[in-house]
Amino acid sequence: MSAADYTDYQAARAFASPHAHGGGEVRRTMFLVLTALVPATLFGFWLYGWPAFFLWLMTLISVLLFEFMSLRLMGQKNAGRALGDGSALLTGWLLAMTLPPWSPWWVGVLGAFIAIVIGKQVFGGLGQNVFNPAMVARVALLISFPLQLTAWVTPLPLTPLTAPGFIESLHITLGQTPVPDAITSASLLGYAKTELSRGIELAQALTTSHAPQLSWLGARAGSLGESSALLILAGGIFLLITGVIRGYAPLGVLAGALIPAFIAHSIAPESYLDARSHLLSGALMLGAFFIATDYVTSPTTGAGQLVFGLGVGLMTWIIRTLGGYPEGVAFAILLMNALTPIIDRVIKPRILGRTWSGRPIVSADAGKEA
Amino acid sequence: MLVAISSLTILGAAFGLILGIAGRFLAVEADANVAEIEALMPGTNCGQCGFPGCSGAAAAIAAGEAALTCCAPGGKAVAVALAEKLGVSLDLSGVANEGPKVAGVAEDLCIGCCRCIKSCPTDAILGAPKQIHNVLKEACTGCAACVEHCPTEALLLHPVPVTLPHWVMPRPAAAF
Amino acid sequence: MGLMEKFFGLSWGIHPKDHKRPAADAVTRIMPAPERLYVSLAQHLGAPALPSVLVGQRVKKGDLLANPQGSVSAAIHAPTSGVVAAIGEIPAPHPSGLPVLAVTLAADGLDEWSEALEATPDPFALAPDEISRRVAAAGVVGMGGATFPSALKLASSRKAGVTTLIMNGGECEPYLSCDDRLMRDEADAIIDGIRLMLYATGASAAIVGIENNKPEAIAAMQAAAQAYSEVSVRSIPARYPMGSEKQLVQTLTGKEIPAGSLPAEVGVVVHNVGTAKAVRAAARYGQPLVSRLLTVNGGAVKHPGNIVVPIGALVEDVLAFAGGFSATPGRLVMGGPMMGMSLPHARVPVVKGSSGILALAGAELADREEGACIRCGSCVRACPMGLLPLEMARHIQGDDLKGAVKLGLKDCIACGCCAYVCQSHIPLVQYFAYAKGTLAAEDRAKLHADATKKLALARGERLAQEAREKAEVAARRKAEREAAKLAEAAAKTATAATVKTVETEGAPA
Amino acid sequence: MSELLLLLISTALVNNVVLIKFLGLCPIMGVSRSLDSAIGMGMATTFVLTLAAAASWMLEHWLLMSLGLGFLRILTFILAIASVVQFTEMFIKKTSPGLYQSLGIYLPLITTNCAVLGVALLNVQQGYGLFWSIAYAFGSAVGFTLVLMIFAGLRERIALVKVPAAFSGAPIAFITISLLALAFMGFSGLNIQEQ
Repeated sequence: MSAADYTDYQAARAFASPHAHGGGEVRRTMFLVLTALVPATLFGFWLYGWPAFFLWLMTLISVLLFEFMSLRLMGQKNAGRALGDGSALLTGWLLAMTLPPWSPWWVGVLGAFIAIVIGKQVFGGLGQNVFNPAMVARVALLISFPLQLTAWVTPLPLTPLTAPGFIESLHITLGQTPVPDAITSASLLGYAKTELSRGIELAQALTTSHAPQLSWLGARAGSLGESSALLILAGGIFLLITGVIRGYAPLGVLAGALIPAFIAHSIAPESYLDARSHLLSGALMLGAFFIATDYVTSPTTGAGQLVFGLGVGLMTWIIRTLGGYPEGVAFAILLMNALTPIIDRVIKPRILGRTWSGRPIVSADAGKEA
Repeated sequence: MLVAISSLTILGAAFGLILGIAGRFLAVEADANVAEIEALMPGTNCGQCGFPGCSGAAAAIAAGEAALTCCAPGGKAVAVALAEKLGVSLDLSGVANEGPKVAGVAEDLCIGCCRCIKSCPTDAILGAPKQIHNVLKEACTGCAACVEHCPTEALLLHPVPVTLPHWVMPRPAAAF
Repeated sequence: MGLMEKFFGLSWGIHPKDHKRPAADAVTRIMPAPERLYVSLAQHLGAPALPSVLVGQRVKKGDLLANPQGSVSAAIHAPTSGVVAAIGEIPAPHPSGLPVLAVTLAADGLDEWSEALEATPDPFALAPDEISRRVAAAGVVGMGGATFPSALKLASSRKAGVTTLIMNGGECEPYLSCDDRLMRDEADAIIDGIRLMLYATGASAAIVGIENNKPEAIAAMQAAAQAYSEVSVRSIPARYPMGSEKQLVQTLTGKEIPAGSLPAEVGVVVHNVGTAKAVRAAARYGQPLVSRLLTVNGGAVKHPGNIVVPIGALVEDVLAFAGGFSATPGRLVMGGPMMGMSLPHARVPVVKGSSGILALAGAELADREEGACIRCGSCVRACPMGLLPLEMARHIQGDDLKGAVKLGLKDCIACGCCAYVCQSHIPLVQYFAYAKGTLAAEDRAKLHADATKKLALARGERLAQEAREKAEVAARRKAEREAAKLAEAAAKTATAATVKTVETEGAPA
Repeated sequence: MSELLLLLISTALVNNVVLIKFLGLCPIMGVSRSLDSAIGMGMATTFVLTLAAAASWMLEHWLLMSLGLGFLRILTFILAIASVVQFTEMFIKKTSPGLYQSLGIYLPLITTNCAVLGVALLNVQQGYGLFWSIAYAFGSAVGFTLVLMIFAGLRERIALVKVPAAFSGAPIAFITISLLALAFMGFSGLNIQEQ
């Protein structure tokens, strides 16, 4: 090109600064979160067999379908492209990870509908919802179908012969074969709650042979993504390192749940579970790193996120320990989601040159001139 | 029956008495916010709202007889200010917000009749009989009072031209 | 970045890819005056200058073209010798491309300096106010881009009793390297200028803050400043927007400038290093500001580098001198990529505040359609002012400008960090610029309404007065008429009486 | 003391008057546009609820029961509530004209806030003493205020969001509060007394 070609340049309109961009993309962020979920999910498939995979697939497909339909209904022309941002996929994935792995197919489909349509799209779609869609779906399902949503199975890895085969698994997912009683099992939290309500002390209840066991790796009854605390933690650390999430909310959740658990257990070990059981049970780890860090429904400032996390942790412990439900992460997240606008209103960064209350600061040198 | 009636009567009387006493102590004089409303109006008394001047319109608005959007020269800004003052929500869809305007004289049409000069509420038109008139842009409110009085349609409203220091970055066209 | 900082995101600002080299390392070139120069009359903060030449008049380089007008304004001088070809409107170097008044100069190619320059062998012998006067006469303005008349800043600093002079060598904008180049090439001249500014303001010490991505400039400046204990050169972390006044003062002195106040409030004043050089030229040699060093850079530029350009040269001439394009540019920008202005086309002139001309290739722009905010909070972390850009934008999108002001819109310095990090490509700065502009227009409309209200009131009074006078006149007339009538009647009776008398008198006669 | 605290928590959260008992939805929908007026409304309702509960307890025990006029209960309670509301309205008009203006019609409508009458009637049903009646009413009012504030915060955010036209306004508000009720169900069965 010659120097004279500058005349080709024609700006169509006034462009606002800045004329450079850092390169961050929503799509990339969502992709990183999905990547962080992969190890725990794969391990879950191995642990619970084909039915878990079918449920996961079912949920993801229906989530994409509902998202696409909603976008089209709202008149979005390139709904397909909007689908590509991966946010719906993430919602569906997170939902699938909190469902009992052998749930029938309609649990996944109904959950996807609640999450995408009621939890997200009626508010205007991506970024506009006030509650975490996956948790809305999870709670709505739990309240509507308590039986199906607490039917945990003991891990039956794909490899052993006792595990259901491909076809048999299809039957389970399609709801034609009920989950045999022999392989259902209570989660530790549910077990502890039941035993306590029967008047049996924890120390005694947990030492019996049929008490659920705990392990970092996650060979225990539970949902797809909740089982392996270690892999979830690894995913969380991956997100911290890639800068997708910050440490405030996870720190808050863990501290908010474990500190009261530790104190209560120290005072009355016969009626309160220890901190380790709380950490490795249920969705605490998943909630701390993947759900409490949801951008849309949590506060924007670091301090706000810490408060949010502490609230989630504390509520989780309260509901687990004192409430009617054995698991409280989903409820705790929704409750703190509801408080997020107020947290955001109260906790704001200090504006440079102003006091916390917004008045200009008084400089130390101001008196000197007078 | 009698007990019921009498006890209810006594009860009602007692509560009424308490409220009456409280009403005496907590009395509030009705605030005259007509003046406050008038302060928000353009104050040029152009009469386009159909009321006798801005004070008349303010009184009508305070009494709830006029729409908050009745002021043409004030446009959207005055309507919003009024809504804020009165604490009511406002439907702005009916207000045309074409931006500020000023009157201009088409010099080939002006016959120098001086009628517009008399109609201008802010003395923004200069001229003498049989001379072409001119509008002082700084003093013109764009109220259009002069337009009606011009026999030759020489007076027209034009949008205020955008100048470099007054240029405003356009609002981003939200794509989603 | 430490691990804690990464996990918890504790620092303000951003670390953009700086793109400063190889332009910063290229040898400075000097551009001769092109055939025609378009010297804008509004190239400083404040009122435009008033032309003092006539069309057809012959001027020499450095001759006065326009006088300052009003309290905040600056003089404008001829950038080369030649003839005034026109005084009229030309497209302004501004995103809108709206016209601005300018003096068009047809260069004669001789580039002769004016003989009327007042040189001084020892400016330190002059009174401090005399230095300010010479700086004002030379039309020096802030070279960092804000273009505030420097003489006013020198004089007001002296009045406010400023103790520390902060010299801004941060140049935190990516792509730009003109300050870097200037400090490497003319460190001694800059230090001399700084000492003159210290003298003019009465400040006791000067701190030159240079970002640590310019080691050559730091070394050159430190060597030049060695002999003067009152001037210290400090390396500061490279981080955008380190070159912003409030952030620079806080980094160098630890003092926080109160919102809505000048740095003088905390006893400092901030000048650009380029201004120091211009001050020196004005005070020592009486040379007015007629050319400046600027960076020509960007992915579409064939030979990026720094060029000394006469004020008023067209951007297209500068780009041609620099060697033209290697690709069709996606956008032309005057200034840096973070805060610079997009240009409508290349036929706009260089002004005193032009620190760079960027021809950015499409790939560098990363323009995307605006998406929905996902509240990721990146903008909150990046904002150097501690604002909540996402909330402000949400209010502006919902037409609640007052809500945005409550959140601190007026404190926004438009640095662009928020839009730079935004994953959803929301043009946050554009929202804020739109809101600020609209609010300013509303304020102007309010002033206008108040003024016209007074006029209407005066008219009402006048009409009342006229009516009163008319009534008085009418009353007086009536009274007069009645008096006349009475008098007439009286006269009639009198005459009648007289007649009678006469008659009676005459009767006997 | 701890019993009192438990009663307060249980009435405010576990048996929340709005989200679990579905009482007082009218002001929840009407005065939740801004957090500031929601706080004002919450305080006014707290005042009315507590005072009305005390007044209705006295009427119930000292008048209706002694005279055997149980069938007049609703009538007398409404009378007492209306009087308290009237008094509150005068008081707010005097002390805070801005709040008075922002609450608008919803202030006198506290009279018909079914939470107020509902709590007074529930007190009778549960046979609480005067002190516990007041505590129960206060706890309910705190729960009401809490939900009103949370909901106002959510609505302030939703107001700035591009909700599809079919759902904007009341529909999205109802969806939001239903999801809030869903979240509050987590407190159900919160078994504080036993532990």
